[in-house]
Amino acid sequence: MSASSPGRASSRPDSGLPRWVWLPAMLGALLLLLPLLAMTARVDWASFPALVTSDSARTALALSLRTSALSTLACLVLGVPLAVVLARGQFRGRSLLRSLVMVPLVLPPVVGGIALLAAFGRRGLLGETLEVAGIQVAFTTTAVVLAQTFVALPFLVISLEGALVTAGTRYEVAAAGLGARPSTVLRRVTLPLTWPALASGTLLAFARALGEFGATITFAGSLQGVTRTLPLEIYLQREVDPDAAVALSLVLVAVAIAVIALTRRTRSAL
Amino acid sequence: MSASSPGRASSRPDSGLPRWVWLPAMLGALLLLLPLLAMTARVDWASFPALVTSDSARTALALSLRTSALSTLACLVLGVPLAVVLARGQFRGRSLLRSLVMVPLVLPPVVGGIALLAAFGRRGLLGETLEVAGIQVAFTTTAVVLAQTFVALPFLVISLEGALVTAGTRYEVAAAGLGARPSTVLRRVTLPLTWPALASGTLLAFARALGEFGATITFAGSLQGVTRTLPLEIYLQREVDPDAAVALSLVLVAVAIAVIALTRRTRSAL
Amino acid sequence: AEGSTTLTVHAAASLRGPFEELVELFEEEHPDVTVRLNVAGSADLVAQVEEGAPADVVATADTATMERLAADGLVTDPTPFAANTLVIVVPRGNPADVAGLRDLAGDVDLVVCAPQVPCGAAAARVEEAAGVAFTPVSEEQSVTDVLGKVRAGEAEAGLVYVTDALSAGDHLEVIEFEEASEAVNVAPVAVASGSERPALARAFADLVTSPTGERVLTEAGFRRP
Amino acid sequence: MTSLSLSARVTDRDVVVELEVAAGETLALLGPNGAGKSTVLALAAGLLRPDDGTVALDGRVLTDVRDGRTQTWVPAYDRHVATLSQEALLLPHLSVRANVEFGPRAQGRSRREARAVAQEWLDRVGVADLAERRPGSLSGGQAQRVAVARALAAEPALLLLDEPMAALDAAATPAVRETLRQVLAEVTCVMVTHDVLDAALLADRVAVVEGGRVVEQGATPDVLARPRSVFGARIAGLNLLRGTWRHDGGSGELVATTGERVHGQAEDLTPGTAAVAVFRPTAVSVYAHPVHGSPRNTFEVVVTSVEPNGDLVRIRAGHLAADVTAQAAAELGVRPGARVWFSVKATEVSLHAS
Amino acid sequence: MTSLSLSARVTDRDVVVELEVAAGETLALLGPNGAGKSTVLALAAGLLRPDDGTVALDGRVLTDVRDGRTQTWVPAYDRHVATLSQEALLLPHLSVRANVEFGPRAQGRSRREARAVAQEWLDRVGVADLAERRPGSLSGGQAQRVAVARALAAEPALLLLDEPMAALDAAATPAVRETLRQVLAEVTCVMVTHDVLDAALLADRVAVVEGGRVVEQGATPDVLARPRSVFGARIAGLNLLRGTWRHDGGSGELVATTGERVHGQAEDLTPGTAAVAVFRPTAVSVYAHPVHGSPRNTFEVVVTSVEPNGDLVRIRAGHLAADVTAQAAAELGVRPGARVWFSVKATEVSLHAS
Ligand SMILES: Nc1ncnc2c1ncn2[C@@H]1O[C@H](COP(=O)(O)OP(=O)(O)OP(=O)(O)O)[C@@H](O)[C@H]1O
Ligand SMILES: Nc1ncnc2c1ncn2[C@@H]1O[C@H](COP(=O)(O)OP(=O)(O)OP(=O)(O)O)[C@@H](O)[C@H]1O
Ligand code: MOO
Ligand SMILES: [Mg+2]
Ligand SMILES: [Mg+2]
Repeated sequence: MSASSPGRASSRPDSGLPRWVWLPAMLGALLLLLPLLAMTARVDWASFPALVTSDSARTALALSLRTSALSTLACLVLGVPLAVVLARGQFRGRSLLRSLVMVPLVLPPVVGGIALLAAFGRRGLLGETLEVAGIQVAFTTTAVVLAQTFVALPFLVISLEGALVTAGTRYEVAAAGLGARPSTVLRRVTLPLTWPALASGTLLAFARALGEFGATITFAGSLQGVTRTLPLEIYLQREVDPDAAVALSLVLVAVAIAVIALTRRTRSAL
Repeated sequence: MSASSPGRASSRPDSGLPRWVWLPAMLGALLLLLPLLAMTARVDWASFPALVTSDSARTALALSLRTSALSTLACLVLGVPLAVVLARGQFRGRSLLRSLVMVPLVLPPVVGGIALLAAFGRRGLLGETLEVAGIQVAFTTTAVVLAQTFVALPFLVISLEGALVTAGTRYEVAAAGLGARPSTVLRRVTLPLTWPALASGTLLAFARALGEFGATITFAGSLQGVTRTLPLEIYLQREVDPDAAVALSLVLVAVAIAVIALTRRTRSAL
Repeated sequence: AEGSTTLTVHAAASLRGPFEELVELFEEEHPDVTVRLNVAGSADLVAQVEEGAPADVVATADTATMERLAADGLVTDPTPFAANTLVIVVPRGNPADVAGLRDLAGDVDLVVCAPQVPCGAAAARVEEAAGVAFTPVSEEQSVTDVLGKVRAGEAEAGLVYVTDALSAGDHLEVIEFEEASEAVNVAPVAVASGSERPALARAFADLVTSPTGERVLTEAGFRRP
Repeated sequence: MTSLSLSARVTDRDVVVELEVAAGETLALLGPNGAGKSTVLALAAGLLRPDDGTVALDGRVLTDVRDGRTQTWVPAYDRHVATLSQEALLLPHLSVRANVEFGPRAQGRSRREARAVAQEWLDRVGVADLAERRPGSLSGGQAQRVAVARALAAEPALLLLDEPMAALDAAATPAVRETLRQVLAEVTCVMVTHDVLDAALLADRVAVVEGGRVVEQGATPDVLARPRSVFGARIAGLNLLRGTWRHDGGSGELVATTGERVHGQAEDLTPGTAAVAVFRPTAVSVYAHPVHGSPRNTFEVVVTSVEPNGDLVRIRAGHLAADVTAQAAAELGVRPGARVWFSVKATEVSLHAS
Repeated sequence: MTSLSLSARVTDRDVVVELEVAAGETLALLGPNGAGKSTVLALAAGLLRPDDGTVALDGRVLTDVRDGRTQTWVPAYDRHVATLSQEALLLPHLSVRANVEFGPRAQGRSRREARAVAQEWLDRVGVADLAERRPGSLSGGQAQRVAVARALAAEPALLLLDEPMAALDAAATPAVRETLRQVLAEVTCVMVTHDVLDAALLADRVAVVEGGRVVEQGATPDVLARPRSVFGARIAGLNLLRGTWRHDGGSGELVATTGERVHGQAEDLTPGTAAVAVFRPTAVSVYAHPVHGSPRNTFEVVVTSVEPNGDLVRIRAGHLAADVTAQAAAELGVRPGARVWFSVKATEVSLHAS
């Protein structure tokens, strides 16, 4: 650890890159960037400010930010323990659980919405129980948060769990040998050591929640101010005013880039 | 490395888990699993075989598997170099590029589709160039592969790049000191060392391609046998036969789980 | 202003424009009422109401979808209030020189809705009435997707509702055709059975079917049912 | 009064060991590379599950595996066993001081107490000036010294040392060794070392491990002076004399229980206390007649045996041994029963309390 | 014929060094923990960019930074510089054999050739029986030996060794040291070591680094015999005698250029070749009269100086030195000009080719 890593970024030891990798790498980057660029080129900049500050757009953005913040919090509260248990716990069925937990990551979000309805809808598995308890989930802001948490949680779990496995248990074992109880180890060793992954996982989860569309429209509906988040607003605007849709998409891209850049900043600060 | 890691899984050194983490962890797992379970419970098992073996379903599944395989290949060819360049290259704007490359990950897929249209559509940025070259992208299976590659590529890049950064350059530098040229280092050191992440990144990309819906429908359209993949078929079925939609969703979930389980197997084999 | 009573109205996505206007009018008439408008594809709407979404008024884009709700007893008295017909849309400049329905059967990149969704069902009826056979390059999920492809110039022609064509403004050229009358889609409105404010819900439904409603809808391109 | 008792088999490393360490005792493990020394430490620390065997510390069973089935397994965090290996493993996100404070803090001591304990150890190990640095900016040897301070500040019930001094500079080694010596007097410890001097100075008992088996063990003087194992013989064969430290006038001397008076390089010894003198047989000169010169220590002895030892000849005289070249042995004409004088310079003799 | 020339400043580590190593020469870096030894190696290997300075190997500029601006920077892979550090860094996915074959293979040699070279080094380092194992299943010392074999099999233009023998067991050290010695005769090498004996046996020249500065450097015998730096004095002060190896009859001897005849522990030396004898001043006994006994080496000398050295007294006689206790010095009454006999046992003298 210590003496082998030179202090300054400019002097990061490296073994060089083969020249040829640049070609496919730049092709790959182009494939990802060109569409964003082309979309930007399409924006009618004259009407842009008006489009993105319309009442419905502002309401949608505010709702999106609020719900994304809440679901990110939920992801942290549930996801950190889940990642820790998956990476460190020793129990039967751990690798099955690990696979299952990743499913929402690869599920088309609309299918996720169907599944959420099946679980939490009025006619769903827990529907009656919830109804008796006087809790209505579907088609409320709660449903938006639930849908976002459902799709975003695996992002946090996969980031953190991967980092936990890679980091290994050497430092934790050393701390345990010094008499640290498991909670102390978690708080003072595990989480600080995986802080970069935790930060980037959290912000990926936030960004994913911000962009969530399919599960939300299926499970939460599209009520202005209640469940109509920015991606839903974009989808609806597409019908009447595609220019507005593009403009709003750009706002979403900007927020996403800001969030990811922030992640990188945080990660490299450590 | 050597003496510190005991050989058998059962003897993995560990520092123990605090008891309380199990509660939120299980809540998190429940949140992710309950919807899948509830959806399964809704399936009408009597008609299930008929539903999932209908002509349109079989065609859609075949198309999905074929296109996902192709786009996974594209992800490998473009994504491995891109991840290597992002993790090891030293150039101005690297961290900006890294942020931009992650954008499709958090973009609502429909917006991704809009962006793809702006770039590769007939009237898009490259449209005329492609048309002159006699390449027709729109409404072809190529468009499906392009859309899937666009959304899946960041999954591979993020997995591999993270592992490359975590793995560090110590072994590569050691190899370079032994006289290995950069290509040799990449082939004989870098990729073998990050093999688990490469495998899981590849299979995540495959799964993401398999589940892709929004960008495909926006960019590639929906024609049976040509562009209507399984997720599109599911969405369409929902209009007329929600039961069929649920049944098909379950097929998709099953394939996703199989793929992820395979990932885990491969990863732990190393 | 946030009223003390909330009314939830579900409307098909294609009805969003006029319904937003109607909601405003309704709230002016009933200052203590706030109307929440839920807009989604008709199939989504039906699924949501079936799943217990709070609902007072439901308006779908075609009768078939509304019938699914009526059959389950979730709505009462669906009343038709507007009709929508298909038109041909082509990108600006009409690159394939489409003049009428017959041209769509030729070597034209045509997109239509899939037969499973209302506008696709209508397209199929037109096809039959005109005795032509379309060879679409894509059967889209919704009108929006058809419009998107044509607007982007990706497709050379599409079949959409006249109302959608109007809202797309001058990004498209619209071509009307005779056989459209063979496939009129009628949009019904109904009060939800589960409504806790049936009178108020009725009042909203009445506004939709009233002359005021008709004026607003006509401005958006709808016709009388 | 056994503190650590360990008996285990690890099939795939071909290790089968049985060891006991009394409370407060220090056991040194010697042996060639790959002998199984680190494996023994891993077994005690709870980092490795044997295929068969038990580990008990202060009467508490920590590991109990019978025929592959685990009966008892106390996780590492609950063993109160601190390991100090060749890797320093300092927590990279904490300062040097916070690293040393970690143990006391984790064990519930107050911030103030922890700080005091940490400061004491930082001073004793000679890294107090690095206290505010991050581990990432330390040199290899600096990091290792901090790791020593951190392990000792945690006051473990059992301390495991895996070549703790390999990374220390030659000038620092004596100081750190002396620090360890003071500490090890109180704590139960198993120490892997490649330096026979460390074993001689720090350990009460020595076990020689070869090919996964304990081939020899016993009190340090016995094993080092008369190794019976191949490896032991190659590296050890030290002269050790136990006795009492006396200080009359100038420089003090050890009066051995066997009668010899030994001068040497003494650490802070208190007159009247028990002490041990250590010197290598190769440092012993042999004379046929008494001589007077700089060597402080001359012992008149009767040769008990003359045997080859590598390419040298080992001359034994009771509990003392001298290694000389074959040529010298021939010239001197030593044979069992001969009266000779063993002479060793005070500079070649290490003295320490026992 | 300079091979490596290095001159660099690293501000945040407070290191300012200037070093030259001739082709084929071995330079040993000695110094306390944190002195900057590893930093020098990192600068040469291209793992650290100085704030100012140049590194050139065989006339080729590898690093050139002026006032923080990089003029030339040859990446590590293009330097032909192999580093062997305390961490073995064996490629975990390759077998031991494939690890050793890696260098030759990467340099384009055929599979057959690579295998032969690897086998040779595996044998020489004594790990041939581990050839098919994975690095993860090696002990610390086994891994380090394989790393030695791997580095040497790659035949680098410059070899950097950072305490390569710290993890080796005491019995294996002489063999590995001897292997290194043979190899280092041909290759340009900078070696960090904490063991002054390694420096004496392996290095042509020694540089003492303290506080980020080279405080002393020169030919090994000069620096080790008469260290002028504080650190050098604490660890060195060896007696070194250069001469020619003769072998007449029994056991051979070194005939020093200064006239002495020295017997000692000889490695395979060829009669007639140049050799060096090394022994510590503490091993030298001083007599006022000639004596006869086991010590093979007795030199009649005239005392040139008597000076305190720690708590000992160093008696110098020309190029030889003896450390004795103050008491012994007093009893002998040595003072400059006195005629005395220095005596040192052959078992205390290391002999090696030079
Ligand atoms: N993780 C492992 N898996 C399998 N075998 C191992 C592992 N680690 C070590 N071994 C083997 O077990 C035996 C004992 O190794 P151990 O690490 O205990 O040796 P050691 O005595 O500590 O050696 P050293 O002095 O080189 O550190 C050796 O043969 C070694 O190759
Ligand atoms: N990565 C780093 N960043 C900043 N300072 C460092 C770094 N590594 C070492 N240092 C500091 O630079 C100085 C020289 O360290 P270096 O590692 O060169 O010492 P060394 O002579 O190799 O010591 P040792 O014998 O302990 O290995 C020390 O003061 C050390 O604390
Ligand atoms: O939005 Mo609709 O109900 O598919 O035309
Ligand atoms: Mg070991
Ligand atoms: Mg160092």
